[in-house]
Amino acid sequence: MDTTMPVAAPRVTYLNHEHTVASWLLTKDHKRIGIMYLMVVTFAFFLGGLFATVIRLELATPAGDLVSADTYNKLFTMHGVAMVFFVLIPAVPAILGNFVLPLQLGAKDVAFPKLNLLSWYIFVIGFLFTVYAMVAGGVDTGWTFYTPYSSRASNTNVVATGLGVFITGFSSILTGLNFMVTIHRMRAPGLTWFRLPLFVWAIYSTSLVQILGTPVIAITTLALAVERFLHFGIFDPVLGGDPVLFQHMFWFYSHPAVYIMILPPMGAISEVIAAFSRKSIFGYSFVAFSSLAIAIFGFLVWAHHMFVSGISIYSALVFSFLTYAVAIPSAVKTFNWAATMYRGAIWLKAPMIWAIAFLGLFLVGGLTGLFTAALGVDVHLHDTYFVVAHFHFIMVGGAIMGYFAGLHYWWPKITGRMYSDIWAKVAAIIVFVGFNLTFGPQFILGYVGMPRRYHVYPPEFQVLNVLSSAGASILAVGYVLVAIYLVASLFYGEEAGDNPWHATGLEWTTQSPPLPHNFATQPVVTEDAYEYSQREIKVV
Amino acid sequence: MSDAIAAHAGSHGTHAHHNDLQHHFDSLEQQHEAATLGMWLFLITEVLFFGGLFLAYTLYRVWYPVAWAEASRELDIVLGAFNTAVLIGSSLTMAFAVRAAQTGKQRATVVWILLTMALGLVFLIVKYFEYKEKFEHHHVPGPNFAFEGPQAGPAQIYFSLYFLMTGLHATHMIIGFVIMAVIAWMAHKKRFTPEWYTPVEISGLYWHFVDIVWIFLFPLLYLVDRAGHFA
Amino acid sequence: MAGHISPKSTYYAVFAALMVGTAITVAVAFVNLGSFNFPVAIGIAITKATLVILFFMHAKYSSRLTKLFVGTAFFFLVVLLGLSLTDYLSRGLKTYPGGAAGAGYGVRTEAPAAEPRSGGAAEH
Amino acid sequence: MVSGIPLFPQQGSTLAADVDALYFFIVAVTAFVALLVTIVVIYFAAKYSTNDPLEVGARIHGSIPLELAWSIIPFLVTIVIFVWSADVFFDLQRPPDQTLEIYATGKRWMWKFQHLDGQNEINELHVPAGRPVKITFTSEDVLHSLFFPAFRTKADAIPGRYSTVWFTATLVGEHHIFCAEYCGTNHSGMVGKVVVMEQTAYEAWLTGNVGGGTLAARGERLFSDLACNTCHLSDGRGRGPSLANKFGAAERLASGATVAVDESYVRESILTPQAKLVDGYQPLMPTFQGLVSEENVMALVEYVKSMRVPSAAVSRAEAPAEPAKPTVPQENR
Repeated sequence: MDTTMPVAAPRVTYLNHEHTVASWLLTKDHKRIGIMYLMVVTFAFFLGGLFATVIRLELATPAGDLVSADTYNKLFTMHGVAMVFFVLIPAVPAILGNFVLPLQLGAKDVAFPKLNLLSWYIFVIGFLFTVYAMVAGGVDTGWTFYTPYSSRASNTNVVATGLGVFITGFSSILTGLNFMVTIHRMRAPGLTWFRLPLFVWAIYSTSLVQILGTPVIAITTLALAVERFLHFGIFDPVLGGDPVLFQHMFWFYSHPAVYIMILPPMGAISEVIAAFSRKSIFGYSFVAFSSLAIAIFGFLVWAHHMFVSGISIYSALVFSFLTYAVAIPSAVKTFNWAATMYRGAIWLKAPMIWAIAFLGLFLVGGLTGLFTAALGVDVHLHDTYFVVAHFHFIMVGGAIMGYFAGLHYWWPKITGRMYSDIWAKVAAIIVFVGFNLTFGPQFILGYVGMPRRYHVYPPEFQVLNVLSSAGASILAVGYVLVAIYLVASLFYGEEAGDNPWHATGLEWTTQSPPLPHNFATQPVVTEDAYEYSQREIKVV
Repeated sequence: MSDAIAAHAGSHGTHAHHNDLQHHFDSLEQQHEAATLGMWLFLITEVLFFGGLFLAYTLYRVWYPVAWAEASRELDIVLGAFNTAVLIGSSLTMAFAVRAAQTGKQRATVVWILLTMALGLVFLIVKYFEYKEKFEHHHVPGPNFAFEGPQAGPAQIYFSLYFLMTGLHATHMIIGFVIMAVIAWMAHKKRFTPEWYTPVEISGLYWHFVDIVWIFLFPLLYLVDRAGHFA
Repeated sequence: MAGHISPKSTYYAVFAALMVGTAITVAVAFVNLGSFNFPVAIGIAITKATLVILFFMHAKYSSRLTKLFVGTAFFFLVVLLGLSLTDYLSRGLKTYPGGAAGAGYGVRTEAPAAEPRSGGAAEH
Repeated sequence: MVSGIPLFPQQGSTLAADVDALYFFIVAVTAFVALLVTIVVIYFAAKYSTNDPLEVGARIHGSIPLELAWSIIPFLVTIVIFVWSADVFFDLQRPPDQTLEIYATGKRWMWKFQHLDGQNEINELHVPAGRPVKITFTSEDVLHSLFFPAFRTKADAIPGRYSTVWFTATLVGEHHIFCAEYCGTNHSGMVGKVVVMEQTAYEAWLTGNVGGGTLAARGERLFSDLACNTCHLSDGRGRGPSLANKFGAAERLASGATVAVDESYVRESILTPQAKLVDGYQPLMPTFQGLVSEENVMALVEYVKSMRVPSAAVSRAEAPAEPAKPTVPQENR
């Protein structure tokens, strides 16, 4: 299905057909909007990373000798807010999803291009609110904003940060809505549901979570804001309100939000592993439906964040059981990825190395979830560094590694340039090693009892903390290296060609970088996804 | 969602067959389906948005039935019932507006939308007087809140929820009012045909949804224990 | 694009039903049904909302996908309310001899059992 | 230096070993799965690696039996973990019948402990080894969490209600107390130590640190200082219900419901008296919200508890020696 047309150089691409600043700021092109998200998210990533660096430096010694307690509390709060709401949630859907999804569907654009641009502006306004809150003194409630600390005790910029999160939420909702309609209504002729690339299934499931979950965090932050700002009482124990209700409402979104972060990278990993094994994905329909299952079951488990928060022990029993149910589809995905590699023709290029690193870290992250879901063990582990290590393995080891795998995979399509393969592999290994050194010791720290969000700590925890801080410095080197060679590729990189990985998928049938309207002619799909052995007779 | 409307309203494609078709859609049918689907998805979001408040409401009503009964009696049931009737009436006129657009009666479309807006305005004016009365009686939560008797704490939670729920509902009404003004203007400019009336239809969906929210808010807020079970 | 065009009589009938529903819900509110006033009011509201969704919003004549989405919204609303209430409604259950899980949660509506301290079964 | 790295927390209570056993079972299960998948992936990546970008892999689309196997087997394993962990959880959540009771209050940024015999401590808690201890606690401001890593237990301190943790300490010595729920500036300074002592040493400590009478006696003084006794007459003729023998009974409310009179209900009745009005009495009692500190509320609660006629209140002198391993009582006795 080679629909690429030979075009005389210099080719017209979405990047060079218009040059003015306005042509970017007023663009309705999903590809340009994806790049604009990339800019903001990358900035937020390094901002959040900067906060993390200071946190790890402070924790190198047991005493609070680098920053004050208040500063430390603001640092971990702002690290969490920046990373969760402005990096992890938008990273894959808003950057790669925006760029790749319409291409994979063979569409000219998303269903609502103006709404897509509006989503970006809403995102930026929300981010500016939050940055304002950070610059004007910061916020110290933790990214979880638990009441009554956030509503009564804290004297920092809770309302501004909450409004930033509230506003950004609408960007997330509108993006999810846009993608969902796009997937339903904009597929190319012949592109049936079971021919869709798995990345599309993942984005679809994510959109469902965004649409169903995000409004609840919006109303929760709004209720918190009026409670703090106008002295309403909804969670206020002095009036008879229940602070635990805030946690229910908060986690109804914030647990499924983890799936907003991890499902799209999972989709990207499915693409990368199939492409570099040159093989159909093992158990396509199981991988596809496990995305939907995770999205739906993900809404049934939120109170596993609250086992020691004062909920009824019978309720805890229900939520613990449901949590184990949601673990199964994630396990199924992992086993299918491993099985896909069986008898593949595995081409170990940089994206595949990132994907394999993802597999290793996500495995640890997912399996350690079995500890925190186990009621009897979670009573001890809750709110310790074990939890910190667990969710960083999922969110950074899983989501960010998967994002990088996807970014490396589609980078030649996005920019038309190829980065240095060898440096990309080196960076992947540095990040993998640094990551394990940073967060591995934190499992032990948590098990021996170090609580999270501690500015100073008993001296017997120092050795493990020093190891963790050392690992963080290696991790930082890895991330900076990625930024360097990716930027360098824009200037010195070779022309990538239209399909440098010899991959299937409609996005590889158009030119790199793509045309302003994606395809020269309307693509028509006649076969399943990942049909590398297409000329042979299909046997299931 | 207003953007979804504007997306259809503002674009004049170069395609010869219909100037309301945007370039990235193949047909008006596809464009219409995408727009209505988008609006339904947006309304799903709205359901969960109000859902968080319904959760808080349910919990505290179960915990504090007496406070709920006492605080609810401070609301004016006549005004509440009147406003309910007004909003149901506005849903009827909205349904007729869509029907008029479907059948190509452009003049009638404008008239029905203006009627819808008028009823919406009546609702908001009544709401304004209700709020004003609450301010005068110090029933607005916060430092100046006053409530006779031992139930002052939970009663303040009741009024916090009352103002959040009705305030958000009124905000939706105001947004709906602005959307209707745009749609009325577009209808006046004869922008709709039986082949393409999508903006009228999806704004109608939004308006009906706002009506549905009130259908729940009225009994939940105004009709708690009027029979005096907890008196 | 031929959307479904309902006859005017349908709209008038739905309008009448909604007004009658409003009248009933106000009237019933003044009848003491004990703890049933709340469910009855909710039941009437759900009926009215269903009428609006089916006829005014044309869900009755819409695609299966639209109907599925409407169902999805209410399913997850029920999840939000229902699973939260698994916590709140079971807090009064006995957790250990002589204690419930939180402040004054050990409340129940039926007569106390012969054995004191046997824990409550439900909230009000 | 290396020998100073703690890899395992001390097992300081009867239940710590149970928690650790489950913990290491999960470690074994997860390590097995992690190693299996890692080895498989690395083996495949090495064995099927190629540098020919045009070569394609085998024509395999999946296998239903394999999919079922790796869905059902992990599910069964997680069910085992779930059941086991629920069992441990219930042991952690349900104290035995006869416990040494201690009251605690969290406020930014300290823990205050009150013993029944009147000893008060801040950020330090003395308990005897070998006896079940139950701590009833709340918070005066924001959320806190009372965390005993050596005993593998914690619970959030929530303003407006009581939480409990219990343990039977086994390891004599000093162990950490942490606040595990973030509570502001000095959250990491809201730490203390629990001092586990032999019974005799504990007795000596108690007598050496006598405060102003027992907690119940302090409650009795408050009961008259606050004029509670003018209405709550013990003969039942007062304007308020008699409190004698009330604790542990079931109280019939004006709303027709009944409520079990426990610590939480007594606390609520002092602070929000109208919330659950006793049947047959007028709503006359004023609220004491803001007038009585949480510590004094606890003294009052303890006084109400002591009004039981055949006193079952456990005090140091009359408490029976408890077995080290408490038995969890049956659900309905």
